[in-house]
Amino acid sequence: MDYTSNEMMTVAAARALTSDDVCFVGIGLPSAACNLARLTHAPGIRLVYESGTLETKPDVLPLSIGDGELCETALVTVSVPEMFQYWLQGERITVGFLGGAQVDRYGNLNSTVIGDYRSPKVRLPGSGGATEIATGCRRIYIVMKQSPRTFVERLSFLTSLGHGPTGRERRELGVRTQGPTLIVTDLCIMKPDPETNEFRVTSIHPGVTRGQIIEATGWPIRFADDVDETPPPTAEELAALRDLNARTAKAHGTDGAVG
Amino acid sequence: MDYTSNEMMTVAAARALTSDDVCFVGIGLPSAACNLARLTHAPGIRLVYESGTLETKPDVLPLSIGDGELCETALVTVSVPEMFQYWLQGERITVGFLGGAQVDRYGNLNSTVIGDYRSPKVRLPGSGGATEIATGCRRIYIVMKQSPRTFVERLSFLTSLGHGPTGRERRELGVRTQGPTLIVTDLCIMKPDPETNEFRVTSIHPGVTRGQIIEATGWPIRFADDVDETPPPTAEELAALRDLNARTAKAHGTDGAVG
Amino acid sequence: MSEFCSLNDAIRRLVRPGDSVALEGFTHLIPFAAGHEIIRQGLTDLTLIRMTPDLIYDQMIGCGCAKKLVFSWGGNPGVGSLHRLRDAVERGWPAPLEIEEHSHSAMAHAYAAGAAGMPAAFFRGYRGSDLAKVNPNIRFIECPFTGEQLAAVPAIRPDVGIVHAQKADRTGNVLVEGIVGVQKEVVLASKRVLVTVEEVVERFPPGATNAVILPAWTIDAIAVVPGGARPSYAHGYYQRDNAFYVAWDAISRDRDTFRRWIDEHVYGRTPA
Amino acid sequence: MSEFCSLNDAIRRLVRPGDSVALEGFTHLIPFAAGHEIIRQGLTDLTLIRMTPDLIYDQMIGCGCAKKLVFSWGGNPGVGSLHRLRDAVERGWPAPLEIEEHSHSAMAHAYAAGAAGMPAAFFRGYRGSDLAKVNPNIRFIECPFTGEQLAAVPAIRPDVGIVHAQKADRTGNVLVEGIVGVQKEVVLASKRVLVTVEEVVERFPPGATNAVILPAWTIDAIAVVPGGARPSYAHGYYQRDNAFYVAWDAISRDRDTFRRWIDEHVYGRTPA
Repeated sequence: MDYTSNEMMTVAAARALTSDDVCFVGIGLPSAACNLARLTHAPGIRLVYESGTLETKPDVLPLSIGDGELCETALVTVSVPEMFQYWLQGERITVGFLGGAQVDRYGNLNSTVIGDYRSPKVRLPGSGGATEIATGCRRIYIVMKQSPRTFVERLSFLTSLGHGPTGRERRELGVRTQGPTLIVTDLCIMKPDPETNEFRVTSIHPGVTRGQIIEATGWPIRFADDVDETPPPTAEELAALRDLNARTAKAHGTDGAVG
Repeated sequence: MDYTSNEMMTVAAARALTSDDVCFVGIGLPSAACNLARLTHAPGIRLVYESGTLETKPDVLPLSIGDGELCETALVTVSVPEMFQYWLQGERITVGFLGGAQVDRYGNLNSTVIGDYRSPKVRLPGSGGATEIATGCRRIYIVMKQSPRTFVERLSFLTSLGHGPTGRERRELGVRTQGPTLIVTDLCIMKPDPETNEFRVTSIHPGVTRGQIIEATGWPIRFADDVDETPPPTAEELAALRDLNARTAKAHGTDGAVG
Repeated sequence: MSEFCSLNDAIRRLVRPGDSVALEGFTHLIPFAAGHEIIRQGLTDLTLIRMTPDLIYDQMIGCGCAKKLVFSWGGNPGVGSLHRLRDAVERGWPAPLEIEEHSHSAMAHAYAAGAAGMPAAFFRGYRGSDLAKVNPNIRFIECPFTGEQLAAVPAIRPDVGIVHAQKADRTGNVLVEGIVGVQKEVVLASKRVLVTVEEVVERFPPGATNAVILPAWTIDAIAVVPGGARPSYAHGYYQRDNAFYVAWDAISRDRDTFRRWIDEHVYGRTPA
Repeated sequence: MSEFCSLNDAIRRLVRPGDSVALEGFTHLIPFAAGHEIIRQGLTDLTLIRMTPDLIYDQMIGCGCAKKLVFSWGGNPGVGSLHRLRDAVERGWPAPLEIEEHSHSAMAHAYAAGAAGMPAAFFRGYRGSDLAKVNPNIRFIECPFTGEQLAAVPAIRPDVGIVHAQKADRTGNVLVEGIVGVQKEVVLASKRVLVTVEEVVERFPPGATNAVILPAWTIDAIAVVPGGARPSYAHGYYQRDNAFYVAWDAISRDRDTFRRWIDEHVYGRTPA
């Protein structure tokens, strides 16, 4: 069956979620992955958006983090201070999804600037919830398209803590949560080495070569001893994802699917 | 017209309130005074109880600070943390009513213990909201029956700050609010000397002598240069107060009026 | 994830001797039935946490459940003293009772800090009060921007939090209405959570977009106990039994009268 | 005490050049009409505070209203960049823009601290982030109980807070429903407060015991501006104009296109 690398990435991210998870969902691909999981193998998953909606069940993907449908389909909607205080900082969330413009080998993320902070080459949106999502959720899953510009040797700016600049800073900084345990890209799946916390490739998507992955990574990427091949999207997964995207495109009056 | 000293005290306290006030109301006499003001000359007054009820308009006096009628007649009910954070500490309240087992000449209050804290002669209920009501409201009105055991030279324990042990400690402690500006007793009305913050008698209730007041005060009480006679309760005030107490007694199934 | 069970099972599963336990409810929704079940199960050495000990802790203290009380206002509201509390503090009966005393503002902030995963609460409080002299858990920090002294108290994180609420749905989500006190905070601050409810409903009433709702995944056990807050009240269900609060003064004043009342009304009752 | 007046009068009375101003609303209830009136009145040198600058601040910045922006996420949600914001930051057009950058958690805590009369907010945040290196308003304190490092940011206390809400009653109390964001906090944190509303009603719908209601005495001015949150949305009234958010990308990319849009849609409109 035909599918895009974007679809493979979304499906692979969705598979990492279970019905026991409480997810802090960002807009775009994480939102697609979380809702795909909810519509397929993880119907019990609870989705939380930083706008304050708890256990939301949107029929279409939201364009923004505070879309009306998130509230209308939620169990309850709390204030934004309460969301960050009681729910995120209170460590009630099992999985936080993050992306960014840059990630390094230890899962540290940049969503602030490319270049110098005071005279940036590219000014990015900034942290939003990411800085405290990175430390408040029990685990972090990172979803990003892989390229040498995004998977970098050194971040321009560390917006959100992964395992720290040398992979060992979380405990030193008093952070109790696990940090990034998974990176899903359009090429492969990476997990941290248990000793060094450096991300290594553990599964390669169908049709992708090691060479492609090496070229698409700005640091000398390592491969786990046993590297799997990612099972391709099933017909059910693809159908559910495409339905979701079609509903979304129709609802938002945009030409293409968002996320 | 006949009236009790308790009625005089309640009426005198009620008169200090205006339709512009937002009152943090305690149970007992303050509750009677605030609701009397609302039912007579200050219909616009907004009553707040620490249980979280904003702008409550009870038909009978509550037996406790969290009675159902307070919520049923309120504009809205907020959580107790929000009440203490946003409404009291946020300095939204113009007048806080306080009482206690002991008050000193600077309006400092004790509602914790008589005797030593570790082996008390009498264990009192403790602070409740009083400690931060004393510093969070713009002004404090104290209402207490006067006797040498309650108006004392030295407190057993300072639960709630008035003007401080020497009358000058509020500013030093970084407190921005005015503190106690009025004491109403069953004998008289006192206000602080503008220079020393020592409470002095400014108005004497009808039929009370200076000698009675001196005997009922544990410190050498002073009198202002111009001492007024408190106007006696009017027929309207007495009728409103007695109706309120009768409704209350009936509603609570108790023999006598509470507060 | 919340599981429906009997009150007896819930207390047996969640509460252990020596635990710190918070039974909350600000005048409204005080979980009396759960407190009585703790008495019946003979749990002791508890650290009891509650802003207003009220009659429920007066009863538990009088029955010897507590070794320590953390509180901010210890009276019978509108009536007078809590005689069993005073007997324990002043004369050590039936057991000595250690007390940690706060203000309402401090405890409300400390519950909120517990819910928010903070180690401590910071607030503009305790200024000029002697409470800071007798409670080593009241400290002060300096604001790093203004230099102002701010009070600090440790976050409250009970081993067990117990509240009463109006409604659970079949999934085990819980709705609280009316005076909500610190209900949400104690649930989110506690390691193990029991909620007793008036009833189970198919779905919550409409218009609850911003209501106080506790998701099932914040609760361990739900026990359906109609009337579980009596003699306090449940908004929309029954009123406060003010006459009993007044009557408690005479019942509790004397150790023997108290014992007889407990024998008849707590031990003599079948658990829910 | 809230007074009903026209939007034009309200902005004239409450906002002065150089003020710090927070127009809040988390995706929902963004007070666009009020922002447009600020543009029409030619107010400048404002410090604009908002978690997500969104299109409203992109427009105000592009019109030269702002000298400084305090924010935590500066994008067009689901679409891309805010081009007027980037043009101001990267090229100083139409005026240089100082930025103070935070995380969402920090700003949410800072608004709550402002509402609570605190000088600063304390939270478990900013750990390991470079944001603390570039923003001197991010500091750390030590927990006096655990020794843990905690982040501190100054409380936000705007000169003027502006929010949009669904309903006011005749007394001037305001009801907010749906995604309530930091609406209550910005109102309580601000020195002067304007609320624009969809409509005035005789009384709020029943069942609002624990709703988000702002009493009249927390508000200075209320202006009735139906549609005042478009192209964002008002829960129960109208939906978000997602197509306009997408279209804004092209409109705002070019200075002249932007100017023409503002001329037609902001200056060309009669104030409400």
